[in-house]
Amino acid sequence: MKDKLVITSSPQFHNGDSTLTVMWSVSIALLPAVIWGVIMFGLSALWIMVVSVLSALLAEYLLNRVYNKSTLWDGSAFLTGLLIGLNMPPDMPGLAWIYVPLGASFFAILIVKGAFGGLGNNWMNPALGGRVFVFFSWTNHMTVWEKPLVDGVTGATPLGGVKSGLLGYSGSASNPLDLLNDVTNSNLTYLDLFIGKIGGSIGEISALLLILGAIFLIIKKIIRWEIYVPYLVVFILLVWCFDGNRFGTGLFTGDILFHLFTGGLILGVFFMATDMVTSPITAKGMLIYGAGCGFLTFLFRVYGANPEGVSLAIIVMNIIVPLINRYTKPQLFGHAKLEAANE
Amino acid sequence: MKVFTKGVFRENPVFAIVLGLCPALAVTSMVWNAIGMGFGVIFVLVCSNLFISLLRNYIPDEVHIPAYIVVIASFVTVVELLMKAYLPSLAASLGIFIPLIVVNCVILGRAEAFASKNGPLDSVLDGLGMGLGFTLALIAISLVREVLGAGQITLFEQGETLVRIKLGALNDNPIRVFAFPAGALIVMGYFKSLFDNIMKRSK
Amino acid sequence: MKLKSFPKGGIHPPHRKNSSYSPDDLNASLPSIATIPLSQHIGAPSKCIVKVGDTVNEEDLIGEASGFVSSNIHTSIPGEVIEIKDLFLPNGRVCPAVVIETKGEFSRIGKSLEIYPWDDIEKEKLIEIIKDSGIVGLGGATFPTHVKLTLPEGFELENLIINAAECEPYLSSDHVLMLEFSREITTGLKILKKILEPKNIYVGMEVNKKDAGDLLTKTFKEENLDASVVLLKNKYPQGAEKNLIKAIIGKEIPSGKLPLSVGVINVNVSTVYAIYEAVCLKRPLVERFVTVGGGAVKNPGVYRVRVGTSVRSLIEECGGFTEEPEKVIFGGPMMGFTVFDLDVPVTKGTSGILALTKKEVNSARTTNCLKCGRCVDGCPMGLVPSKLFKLIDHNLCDEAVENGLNDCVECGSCAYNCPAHLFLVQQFRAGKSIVRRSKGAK
Amino acid sequence: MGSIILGIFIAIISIGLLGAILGAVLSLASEKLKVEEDLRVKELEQILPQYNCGACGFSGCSGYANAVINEGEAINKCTPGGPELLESISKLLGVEAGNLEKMVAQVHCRGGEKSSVDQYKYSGISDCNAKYQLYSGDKLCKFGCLGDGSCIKVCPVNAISYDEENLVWVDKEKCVGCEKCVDICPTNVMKMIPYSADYIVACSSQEKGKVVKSKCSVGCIACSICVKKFPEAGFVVDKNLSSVDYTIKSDRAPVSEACPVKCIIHPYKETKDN
Amino acid sequence: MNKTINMAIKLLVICSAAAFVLGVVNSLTAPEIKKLEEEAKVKVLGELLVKGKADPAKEIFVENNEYVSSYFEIVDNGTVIGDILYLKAKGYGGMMTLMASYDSNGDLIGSVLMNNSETPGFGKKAEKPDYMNKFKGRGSDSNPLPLFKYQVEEEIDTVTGATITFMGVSSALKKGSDFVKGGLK
Amino acid sequence: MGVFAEIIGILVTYVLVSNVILTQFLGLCPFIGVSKNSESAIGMGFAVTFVMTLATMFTWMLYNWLLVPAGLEFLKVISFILVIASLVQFVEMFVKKNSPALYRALGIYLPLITTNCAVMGIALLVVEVEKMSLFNSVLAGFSAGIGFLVAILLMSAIREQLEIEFVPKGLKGAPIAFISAGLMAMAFMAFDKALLMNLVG
Repeated sequence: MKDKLVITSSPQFHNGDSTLTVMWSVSIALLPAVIWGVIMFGLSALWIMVVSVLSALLAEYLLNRVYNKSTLWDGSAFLTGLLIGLNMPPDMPGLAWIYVPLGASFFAILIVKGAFGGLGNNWMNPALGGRVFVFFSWTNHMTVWEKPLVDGVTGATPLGGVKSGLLGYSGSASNPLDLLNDVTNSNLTYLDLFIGKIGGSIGEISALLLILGAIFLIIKKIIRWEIYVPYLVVFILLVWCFDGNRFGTGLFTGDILFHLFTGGLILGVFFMATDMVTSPITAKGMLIYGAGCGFLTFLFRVYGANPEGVSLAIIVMNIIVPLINRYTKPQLFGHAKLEAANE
Repeated sequence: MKVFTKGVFRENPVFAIVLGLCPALAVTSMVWNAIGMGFGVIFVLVCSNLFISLLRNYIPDEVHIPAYIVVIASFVTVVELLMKAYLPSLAASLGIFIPLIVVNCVILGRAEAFASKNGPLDSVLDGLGMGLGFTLALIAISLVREVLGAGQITLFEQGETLVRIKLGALNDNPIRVFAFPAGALIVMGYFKSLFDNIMKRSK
Repeated sequence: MKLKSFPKGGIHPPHRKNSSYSPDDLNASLPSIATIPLSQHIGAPSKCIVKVGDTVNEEDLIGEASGFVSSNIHTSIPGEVIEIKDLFLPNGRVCPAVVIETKGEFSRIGKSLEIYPWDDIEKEKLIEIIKDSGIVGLGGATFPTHVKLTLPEGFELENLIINAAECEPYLSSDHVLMLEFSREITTGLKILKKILEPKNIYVGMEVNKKDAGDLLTKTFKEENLDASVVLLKNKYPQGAEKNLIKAIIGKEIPSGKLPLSVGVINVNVSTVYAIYEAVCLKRPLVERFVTVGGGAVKNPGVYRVRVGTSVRSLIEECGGFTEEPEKVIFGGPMMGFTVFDLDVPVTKGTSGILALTKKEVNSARTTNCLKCGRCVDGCPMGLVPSKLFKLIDHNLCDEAVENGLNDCVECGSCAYNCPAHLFLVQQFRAGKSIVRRSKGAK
Repeated sequence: MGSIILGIFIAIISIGLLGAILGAVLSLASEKLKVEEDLRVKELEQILPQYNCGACGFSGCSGYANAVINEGEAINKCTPGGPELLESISKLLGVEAGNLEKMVAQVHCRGGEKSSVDQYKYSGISDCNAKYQLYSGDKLCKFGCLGDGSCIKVCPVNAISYDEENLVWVDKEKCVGCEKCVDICPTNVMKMIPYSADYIVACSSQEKGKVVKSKCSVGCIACSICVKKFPEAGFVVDKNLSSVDYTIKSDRAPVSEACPVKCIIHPYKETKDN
Repeated sequence: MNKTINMAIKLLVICSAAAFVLGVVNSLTAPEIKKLEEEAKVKVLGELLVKGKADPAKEIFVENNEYVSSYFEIVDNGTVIGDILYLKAKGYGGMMTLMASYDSNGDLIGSVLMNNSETPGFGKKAEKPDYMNKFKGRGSDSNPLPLFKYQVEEEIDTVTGATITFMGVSSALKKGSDFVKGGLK
Repeated sequence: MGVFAEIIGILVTYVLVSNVILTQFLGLCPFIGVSKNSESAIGMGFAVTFVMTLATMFTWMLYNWLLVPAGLEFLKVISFILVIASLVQFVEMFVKKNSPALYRALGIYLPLITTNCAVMGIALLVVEVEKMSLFNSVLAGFSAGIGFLVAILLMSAIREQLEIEFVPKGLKGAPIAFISAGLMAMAFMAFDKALLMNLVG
């Protein structure tokens, strides 16, 4: 018999989930996409991810030293670094493969997260904040895309190809995939898009593997349908309604599959928009947030200057989250009646 | 002397009182712009403080704000016209922020708080100190921003004359966000924090 | 059939109930020394009417109710008072306790008891008997029952709800009670019906006790009692008063009001049994059903235990510990209290004694709040626990009250769900105490 | 040349007229639309710096002045004004707290890891009020400082900190006497003493000496040596606890020496290094 | 009422004094500012010329044209051999102003990006001379101005601000060429 | 359609794309000063919108009907600020007299607006730089005010949340507000002119 029993306040037991399990589960769910990225783009992709993860951990370590905490291995810094790595283009010129991911990770951990007091207190998704930071800082490095499976040859991402293709297009293609094939002299099918034999960020290309990871998280109850379902539904609806306009085929002809499998949508929807810290706290708020993300993604992607809009859409919605939280408080039990009685 | 020095540090308009932020952040992407803006503000501040201090017993209370503003606005216009005539490229890059000196709350604030209650000499000193504090703050912010955001330090630029220090690799691939509004605000946040901590220590 | 439940919040902890028992071996052995606290109820502590050296008989009064909201205390064993000392109750309060060493004969135990007819006793007299017998709410709140049963003048009671939900994991004392004593419970209900004259009587229980429900339905029919058993979803906190009422009759009790405000009185099923004993057997409340469980106990089970029995002897009776427990808990794991030594006695309010292993406790280091919203999902009261937590942490207790701090029922759903392992409920208790103190100061 | 003079002339006329018209309109309006105002608000507004910076959390200086006069807002919210302004406001409003001696807070307990006995192993929030919910804290002595520093958190001027023995202690130079720490402390070991207080009885236990001794090595055991041996030093023993009557001025250093458990101590010597 | 008049007069005096000061300063600086503007214009016009002359004072304004705001004629030995156009273009950061010179066939002689708020490092590259060199000498029907970036570069770059700037510049230059070819209408 | 698109264009431009605070650096002092809680942020936002709309209208008329015909463009600063200051003061007095309720909601923010460079800045921008028509100018002034309102409302919600987060001591208060504003500005870079042009042509 121990001399002293542990005294705690109720409840005395717990369902067993912890920050640790949440963070590492998400990291594990991303693993297939990581491996696929390395297979498709070679070692350069691996090195970029290593740099981003290590620098994220280093930044977290520095923060821990300053604030005297020990959160290095709670998985959040690792996950942030990993997400940043997955959002990087697979190859960068010169030393850019070191300083771009490093800058993104440092900005993400030290400023987007650290300045607010570490995990849980930030209102902007650190990984996306870091990514957007380097995107606007070193746009030239962030928009050069290596072709999969061939080293050193750059090509366009599907969305980028469509966007620049559209600007001067005079051919006859009436959907994005045909147009892409036409402009880039390639022969891609929807299956290629789905499996991920396309150009893009390291981790965004394979919709299939990302969906597998997402299913894992759904089973583990880590990501919430209140976010990703409205996100997808609103985005798909808007694309279906209006994207056809760009190809001259009118309303309700948008190519849903093409938009679904390209431009990091799956990565964003399941792994970044669902970030617990920067999404609303109530189910109602999550629905609004998810729908807003879907709308903005559509807006930026179809009408914006940049070909993909997932990261920007999510961080713009991050700004609104505190306001959503403010106005979507749940109804207090026993208060509805009280107000009615007072009237 | 105290009247002069307090504006430089202890009551620094930008860092301590957080006034005059718009120009402090908008024009600080280049050191030269900061210097130019700083001197414009010093000029307006000193002159308006002097005149308001001289006129303080003549201006009726009910219209003191319009009256002060007229005085300030005249000097702002003087600065604008002079700058356009003799430093056109600076005028172009400062753009709308020269006329906006008129609504810089530092100036009206000093007029209300100090010049309208003190003699001309003190008021001039106060204006000088405050203006200098403002300029120093601007230069500090702009140094960080230009080094990070453009990898260079521009000390003077007019026509063919250009004094600019380029910083090698950083100049080729600068962290451009620091040249944008976003970077300005973030830099300002850290400056403010740093300043607060120094103030706390020195107390 | 669609099961009823309260609309929002709630969690699904593992049941881990073990309702196996043998009807012959239901009684725990009698304690040689009983420590009987003089405050086993909400309200003023009872006044001690014995002194060291006194000899008491079984079921003698030793503490007298010291006010209307107070209750009598009886000794559970005959013997000699050897000490009166201050004692920490599991809920953290200190109260004097009478220590009695067994001496002399048990006058009633083991003997078949005469069943007194109660049909002729008047309403007021019945309440008097209940008061004298020291009956309190046995669900855990230990509110003196006679106070609850005293209706305002001219008040017509709509619904009487019997709480047999027993939603806490591990606990199965009520389940066993219902299986064994359905007839006695029915009689107790009839007594209550006479006192309260309700229009409807519902017995609410979670669907995992369906066998007991079926038995009760059958017995009600046999005994001609117009009462219905309502099966509810297995969802915690189904047994919380407000949620149970919402689930069964669909009415929300306004914040800060009693169930009476929606025409309901809510009585625990164990209390009903105690009422039966008090009225029909003339027996005060000196024993109750206690679940002894948890992974660290060798032979968990349900026992009828005398008030004053120490945890130590009870656990020894269950074969002792299989491994060192991390925590020993009075009550269920969701709302129960940990104790720091094993000499704490069972009181009227003790529904279970659990010795949990480290693995069952599942504790982890707390981290910052992740704002995941699981606490909001879990909260049956519609609060935003994470926000309340932070408000209290920043000493903004008044704002926390505006955000519903006082509506918190401390059910623990939020903390159970919290992946950051924040001590949410503890923070709310601290916040409430600060608010109370500052109100008192004003 | 003529055109320049003409230009200047037009400028003078138009702007002068504009000014005159606006001036007239404003002064007329100020008379026509006059609303009676509290004179004190006006006066207070006059001495505020007029930065209208909003640092006080109100909309401009007039908003703040209004809040001070009509809503009893604290007068120390104007950061740009600094201490001088604070002084002039208090002069104007006469809210100076008279000539009463400044009171400061101090912890009346020195029981720490080394000296006091624990009752159980605590796991939970590191906060006194939270800990107090569980058997009134994990110390065996229920009158002592729980040491989780709730007072440190509420102190607006950072006057409270852990000293070198890891015990909570107040720096009287920093303390402004707001009593926030006294309000938050669940065990009431934080008590107000006069700024000039030289010695305190650093214990709050009202238990009998023997009990105290079993729980803590630096607790007051109510031996009454301080009362009996030094009758003029102003010590009083009540409810098994000694306390100081600060109205009596006397040299209490020898009392401190004589205390067998050394719980009569100088309240501020620990903060010298700060 | 007296008070009102008093205040009005005081403001009148202050305003008048201010206006006087400003008038004087303006009269001193105005010629300087004008001179600077002229110099700038002359300098750009000079840069855009290969031969011949354009008179900065003879600016011909064009109404109701989406792209061309005004133009100067290039005169060589008394004959008009081309035009210098003020062009408006839409860029990434909003409106841009271009000056471009064409010979009478509509071939581009030179062009300069004037006012713009393009992103530094991207659209701003268009300010550099070699950016504009890609367009030089093109414009006639046989050698049209490129409208899309892939027509002058081997590979398609992804769309960023830079491409939008390119589109803005190229389409404005093309419209300018058409304007010259269409007989300045 | 054309007019409609133009109106939408101006609205979107000044609310999102050229947000006065986040991209133009105008009106930062009240943005940091009055964003501590949502109620005052909303009050300030509406007060600014109101004054901005009126101010652009009056300054436009002054500039195009008086200063330009008389060749007195160089006097724009002095005359604009006179008009704005008097306008603010007049509005304050008027509201105070005629609608005490409105004054309680808005009035207390009015004195702050004289030195809000957003008002003056927008007036100068639309009149001098963009050279818009009267209707468009007023609309731009109104939209810029709404832009201010949106930014300050979002900011106040973020700050209210940060108030109860565990922000490091050194960064609490104004510094973290600046950093938040910086991150907001970074996110608002998503709304670029190209987006606007693609949407409304």
